[in-house]
Amino acid sequence: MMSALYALWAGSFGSWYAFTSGTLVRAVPLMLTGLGVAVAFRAGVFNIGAEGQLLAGAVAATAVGLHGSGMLGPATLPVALVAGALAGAAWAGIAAVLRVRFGVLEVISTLMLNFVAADLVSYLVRGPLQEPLHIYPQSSSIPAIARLPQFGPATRLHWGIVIAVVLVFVVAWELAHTAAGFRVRAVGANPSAAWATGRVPVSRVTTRAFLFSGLLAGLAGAIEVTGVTYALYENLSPGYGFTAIAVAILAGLQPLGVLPSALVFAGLESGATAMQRDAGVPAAWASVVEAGLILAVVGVIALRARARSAAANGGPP
Amino acid sequence: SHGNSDSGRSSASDFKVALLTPGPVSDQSWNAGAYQGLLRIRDSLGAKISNIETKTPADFEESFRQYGAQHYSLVIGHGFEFQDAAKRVAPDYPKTVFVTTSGNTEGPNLAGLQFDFANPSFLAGMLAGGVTHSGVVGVIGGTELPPVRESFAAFARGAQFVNPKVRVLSSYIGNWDDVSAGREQALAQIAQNADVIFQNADAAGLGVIQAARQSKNVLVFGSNSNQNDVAPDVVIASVVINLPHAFLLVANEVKDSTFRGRVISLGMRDDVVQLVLNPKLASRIPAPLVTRIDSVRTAMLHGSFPGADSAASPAR
Amino acid sequence: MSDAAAIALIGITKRFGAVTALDRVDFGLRAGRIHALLGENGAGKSTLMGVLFGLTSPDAGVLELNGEAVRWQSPRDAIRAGIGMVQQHFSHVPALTVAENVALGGRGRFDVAQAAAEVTRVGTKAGLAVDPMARVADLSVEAQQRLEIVRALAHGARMLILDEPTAVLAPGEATKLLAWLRRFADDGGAAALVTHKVREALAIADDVTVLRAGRRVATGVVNEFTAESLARAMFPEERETRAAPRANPQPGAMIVSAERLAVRGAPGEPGIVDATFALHAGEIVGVAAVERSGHTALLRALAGLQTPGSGRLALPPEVSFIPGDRHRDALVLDFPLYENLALRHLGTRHGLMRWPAVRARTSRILEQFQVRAASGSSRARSLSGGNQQRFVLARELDAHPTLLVAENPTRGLDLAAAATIHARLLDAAHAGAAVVVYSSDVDEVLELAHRILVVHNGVVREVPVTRELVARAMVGAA
Amino acid sequence: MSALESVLAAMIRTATPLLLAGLGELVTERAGVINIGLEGAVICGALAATVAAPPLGVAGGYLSALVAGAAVGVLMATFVVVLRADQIISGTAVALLGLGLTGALYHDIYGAGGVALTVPTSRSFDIPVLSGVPVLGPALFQQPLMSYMAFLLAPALAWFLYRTHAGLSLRAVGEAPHAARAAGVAVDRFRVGAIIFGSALGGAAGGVLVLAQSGTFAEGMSAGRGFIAIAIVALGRWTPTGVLVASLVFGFATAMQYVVQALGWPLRYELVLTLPYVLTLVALVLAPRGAAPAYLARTD
Ligand SMILES: Nc1ncnc2c1ncn2[C@@H]1O[C@H](COP(=O)(O)OP(=O)(O)OP(=O)(O)O)[C@@H](O)[C@H]1O
Ligand SMILES: Nc1ncnc2c1ncn2[C@@H]1O[C@H](COP(=O)(O)OP(=O)(O)OP(=O)(O)O)[C@@H](O)[C@H]1O
Ligand SMILES: [Mg+2]
Ligand SMILES: [Mg+2]
Repeated sequence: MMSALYALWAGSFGSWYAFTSGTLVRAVPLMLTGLGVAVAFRAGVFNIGAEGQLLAGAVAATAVGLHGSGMLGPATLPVALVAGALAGAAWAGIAAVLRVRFGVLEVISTLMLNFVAADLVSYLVRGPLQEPLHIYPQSSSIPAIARLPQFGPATRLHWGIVIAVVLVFVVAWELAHTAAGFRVRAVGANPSAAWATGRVPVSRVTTRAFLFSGLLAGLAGAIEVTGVTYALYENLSPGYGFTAIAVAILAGLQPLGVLPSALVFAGLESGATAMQRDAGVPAAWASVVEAGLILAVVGVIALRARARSAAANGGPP
Repeated sequence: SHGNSDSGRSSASDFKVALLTPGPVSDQSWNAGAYQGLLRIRDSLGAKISNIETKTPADFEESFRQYGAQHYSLVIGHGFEFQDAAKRVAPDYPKTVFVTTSGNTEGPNLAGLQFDFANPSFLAGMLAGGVTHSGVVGVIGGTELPPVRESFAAFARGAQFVNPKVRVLSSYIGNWDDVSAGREQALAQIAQNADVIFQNADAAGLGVIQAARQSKNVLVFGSNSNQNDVAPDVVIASVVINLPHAFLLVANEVKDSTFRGRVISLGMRDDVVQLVLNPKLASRIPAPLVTRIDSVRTAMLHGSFPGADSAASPAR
Repeated sequence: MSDAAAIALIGITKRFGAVTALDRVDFGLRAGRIHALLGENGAGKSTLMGVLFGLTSPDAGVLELNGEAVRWQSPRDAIRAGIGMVQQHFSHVPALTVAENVALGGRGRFDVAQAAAEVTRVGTKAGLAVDPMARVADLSVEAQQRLEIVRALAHGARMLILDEPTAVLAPGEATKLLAWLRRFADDGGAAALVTHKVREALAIADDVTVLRAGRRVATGVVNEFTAESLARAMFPEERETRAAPRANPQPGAMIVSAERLAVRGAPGEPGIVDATFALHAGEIVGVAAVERSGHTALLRALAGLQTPGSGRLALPPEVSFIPGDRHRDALVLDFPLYENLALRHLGTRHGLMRWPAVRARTSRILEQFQVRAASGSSRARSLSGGNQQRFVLARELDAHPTLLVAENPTRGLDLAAAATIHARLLDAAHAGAAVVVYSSDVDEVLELAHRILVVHNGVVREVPVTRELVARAMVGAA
Repeated sequence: MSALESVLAAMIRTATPLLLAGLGELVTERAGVINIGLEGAVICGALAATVAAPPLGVAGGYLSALVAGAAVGVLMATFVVVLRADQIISGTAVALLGLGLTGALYHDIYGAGGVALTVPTSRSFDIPVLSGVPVLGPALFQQPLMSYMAFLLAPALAWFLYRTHAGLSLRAVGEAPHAARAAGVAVDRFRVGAIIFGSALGGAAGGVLVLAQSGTFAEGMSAGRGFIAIAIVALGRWTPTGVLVASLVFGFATAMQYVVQALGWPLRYELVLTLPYVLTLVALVLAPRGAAPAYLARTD
């Protein structure tokens, strides 16, 4: 047990290499998707489709990377990232339209769209985007010009981390200091008061927040392709879009909270791999430890919140 | 104690071998066979072993690097999907040998282990074409991967070689662990009159076998591991890869420092991939069919049978 | 009638963080008697009643039921002991029907027909009609109030706590309710009546207790008090308790004009048809209507929240609206007050929020309008009901609107606060705004308005300012 | 069997575990709790059935599946009700825990060899007369006992929700817990009960996967059914009848997917696999509106 926990630590935060190449590399998609989920939830949109939106972004970035580099040259990378972001927004847009036009709950539509996106990726890597030999279910690798640079030969960490962290700060600032951000918070907290007191276009605000969260998830997918995998694969994401929900909630839906929260989950994932590798812990037990740690963290946070509210109310709730 | 900066000593005495699988090693099929192979290396060569169940392409490269940095002697990525990562990592860790199964990439310290699924699958197809009463046989896969597709194509050709009128149904489950869905895919094929089904779906394939058990007069083929004993009443034969044998072969070379990077092709002649009949159902197979299969097998072993892998050219 | 208290609260203390809501308060109910509880906004009345009903656990003090110490783990215990409560902020399940709300908390099989019959029976007996099969979310505020009373009665409460029950009832109904309460007490029931209306307390109560800032400052039988002595007990220093006298309107410029205006009602609500009227600067126009007449649609159209279906409606650029349901439509309860202020000015504005300026403005209006709150950063949720309302008013008046539309603006306010609000509305009118006030209390409308529009069955017409004519127009008698 | 018969039969088989888990989740959500941990309950039920059925028989297997599911529910309730931890994050962790723990225990109990197909499975129970009806008979009335029970559970739950005081209280707890408390309802007790009940049914769904379908266990064999069940509750608009119809819709779409592949239509299988999800989205567009419990997933 001790050796397993040591491996967990060593494989996540215990060395510079593990921290940058294991934890931070995983933290990038978690920050972006987690940030997207946080924004959506703050606006009262229960977008649990970050996974599908991430895949949509990965597809678009791959397509641009493979087919656009001849024409775009050095602009390939930025165009691929933008295309990924827009594709994520478009995939979220399906659910947004279903919500606004037909009153379909986004909780189910986004969940269904996750499954559809995964199957579509499976199709694309055996169809239109398959490598030229048509043998393997994957795309070719995108050319070097379309790749995000890494920080050096000794690490797999790429510039996506900078994009992610900057966006976290930008969104945090937007929510706190701009009218648009305040509108999102107000609409999420009490749509009818926002409407009655401010003439706020409620459904336009929620739709925009929805699309924006898809945009961030799509960007995460694009960064994963241009920074890590360099090609489109079937199992591109280990469920970043689902973990994103936990990341956002552990962050208290605060954009800045997403930074440490994403690090925690990325560290757990990275450390769990190390547990298998270095402590001989079977994969299944590694996820047991991971789940146990999440529950411990959640339990401690809940207990402290209870203690605080009990103190404030001078009695049990 | 990890990372590139680590400069631990590696000597022949700490012979370390790692295995990366794309799914759980309890699937009684593709991944289970590889795990048996890893255990065989441990038991026969006294190796220190480690294995990881990887989830994503991003994991592949990271894990390869970590093992390289820890001076593992041999790292096996079990599946074609590992080869891109292996190709990228191998040059950085010249003292570690990287092997990917179903791969065709090579380098000084990089080898692909190719298994000849076509010939034994062709034989399985012959058997299926000979025993079907309805003239309809099925293939059911987890997802469409190159070795699976190749093996299914050979199976279909084998069936049509024996019985040109045979119809082949093909379904994919979409994953490798949904046993119930595997069973349903099989039942849907059985409803279309399929009475012999070749499955290659790891754990989900057990559902196919279960469907056969619960239907009348349906036979199935096992794959990857010898699954004849999983349901002796309906599994007529298995297309078996003897992964322990194959892994040990490579591991021995690595341990003896006789390894050369190349694509290693293993098949029936090496006793690595075989069609293993279920003796308990031998009575169901007409004697002339057995004779015919045996003669084709002999021709294959002598390299004088061209038909089986005419699908080596890319499909579609 | 026995002299023993049916239930007594002794030495109750309750703190919320730094706020001491109750400080060693005694209070008791006796069979056959109505005990009025008075106090200004935030005095601790609701908190004390919460303790009595098991909603709030006191930090110190005891409850005695017929002389024996008891403890409520939850309202369930209080209900079992025969206590019923109608809370200031209603406590029912909006998604359920009236009958289901009444039946809630029972055991065994649930028979809808039987529950509905029971509601009808109790409602009829009490003179409080509610449709048992209506979804509560679709009911007007007034009808929700009646449901709450009917429910407590249906549970066989022998001790009833009513927290400002008459604040939302039309005058006729308030009178009927109080008459009923008298009979309830005469039949051996005990009642606590929280109210701001001194005259109401004097007219109906047997005993009176006054709270100020969490302390009991006066208690005794009703004939020991006069209106003046009660007011003095409630308000520490002299404050104006009457609105400034109504000045004759200076007919100003036309601010709103409606021609053949038709507005659709919210789902399940009537709208208005073919309304033609004008509003001018400097006047207060009262709106009188019984529930479900269409006045809600009229007010929302004037507030600019609902686009007319047909006809013409010209509105000024700066409109303030004080909605009837402050929790739903006016406040984000989990936001601090300064963010609730900024909400008012949000609209489709772009650019940055100037938070320091917003905070400063918040502090200023809290002071100016005497809103009791720890600071501008307090969550709206932490304010007492009356102070929430004062804040909403402060926010809307501070925007200096050309048109001010108010729906039950003094609901839940104490006498002094209500008077202040009235004065402010008059000030706004003096300053040149057109003011539209709807109140379910017709007397309030009569007291304030220069002109009165009565809405009945979707028809809007002007009626002379006399109680007789307005009352008749409200029910459709010409 | 005709093609139609086989589609209908596959629809019922596919719908059964989803219906069980969905009805369980319906009760949980009506109490205001969204149980993402349901997936963990399903897989734990499956393993428990696998372990218990060989010595105890099919009935013993189902009982163990229920108990295992309930145990997962106890864990979920501890976090959500007792500690008042966030529902979604606790549920995510509980699901992960269930998936991991079953994989690990399976490995530890049976070794790498696994159990293959050694678990006894329930025989189908033909309802006299009805099972003889053409087309519908074989599909609907030749099912394992558990399927009938699942389908009868829907009206039973409808009766409970709308015709008993406990059901009324449960609905109130999910809509307005503070009001329910003021009306004397023991809110937390209902929440705990609803979570445990829902998880137990999730466990039963796992039992069906093993005992009525696969006759074996495999890591991850729940394959997302716990999550689909949550979607089915929403598709079914939070009513028992709705959940029944929704699981049939999803079951039908899935059955079509099997048939379309087996018929050899010239479609890429990956696209065919999307059929259940796309059809569910279409059903959502066409379905009547209805609202989620107002307090769903809230913690305060
Ligand atoms: N849950 C709470 N948290 C913090 N403070 C509270 C809470 N409930 C009440 N208070 C504070 O306790 C004091 C008494 O509030 P209470 O609601 O009892 O007043 P009240 O006499 O009913 O006033 P009103 O006439 O405005 O309804 C107020 O200062 C209020 O802000
Ligand atoms: N971008 C903004 N969004 C929201 N509120 C703002 C913004 N800028 C300023 N405020 C605050 O909102 C209030 C109204 O600002 P403004 O300068 O428009 O005054 P005003 O003309 O009295 O209000 P309004 O015309 O919006 O009713 C001020 O207290 C100000 O601090
Ligand atoms: Mg009060
Ligand atoms: Mg202005």
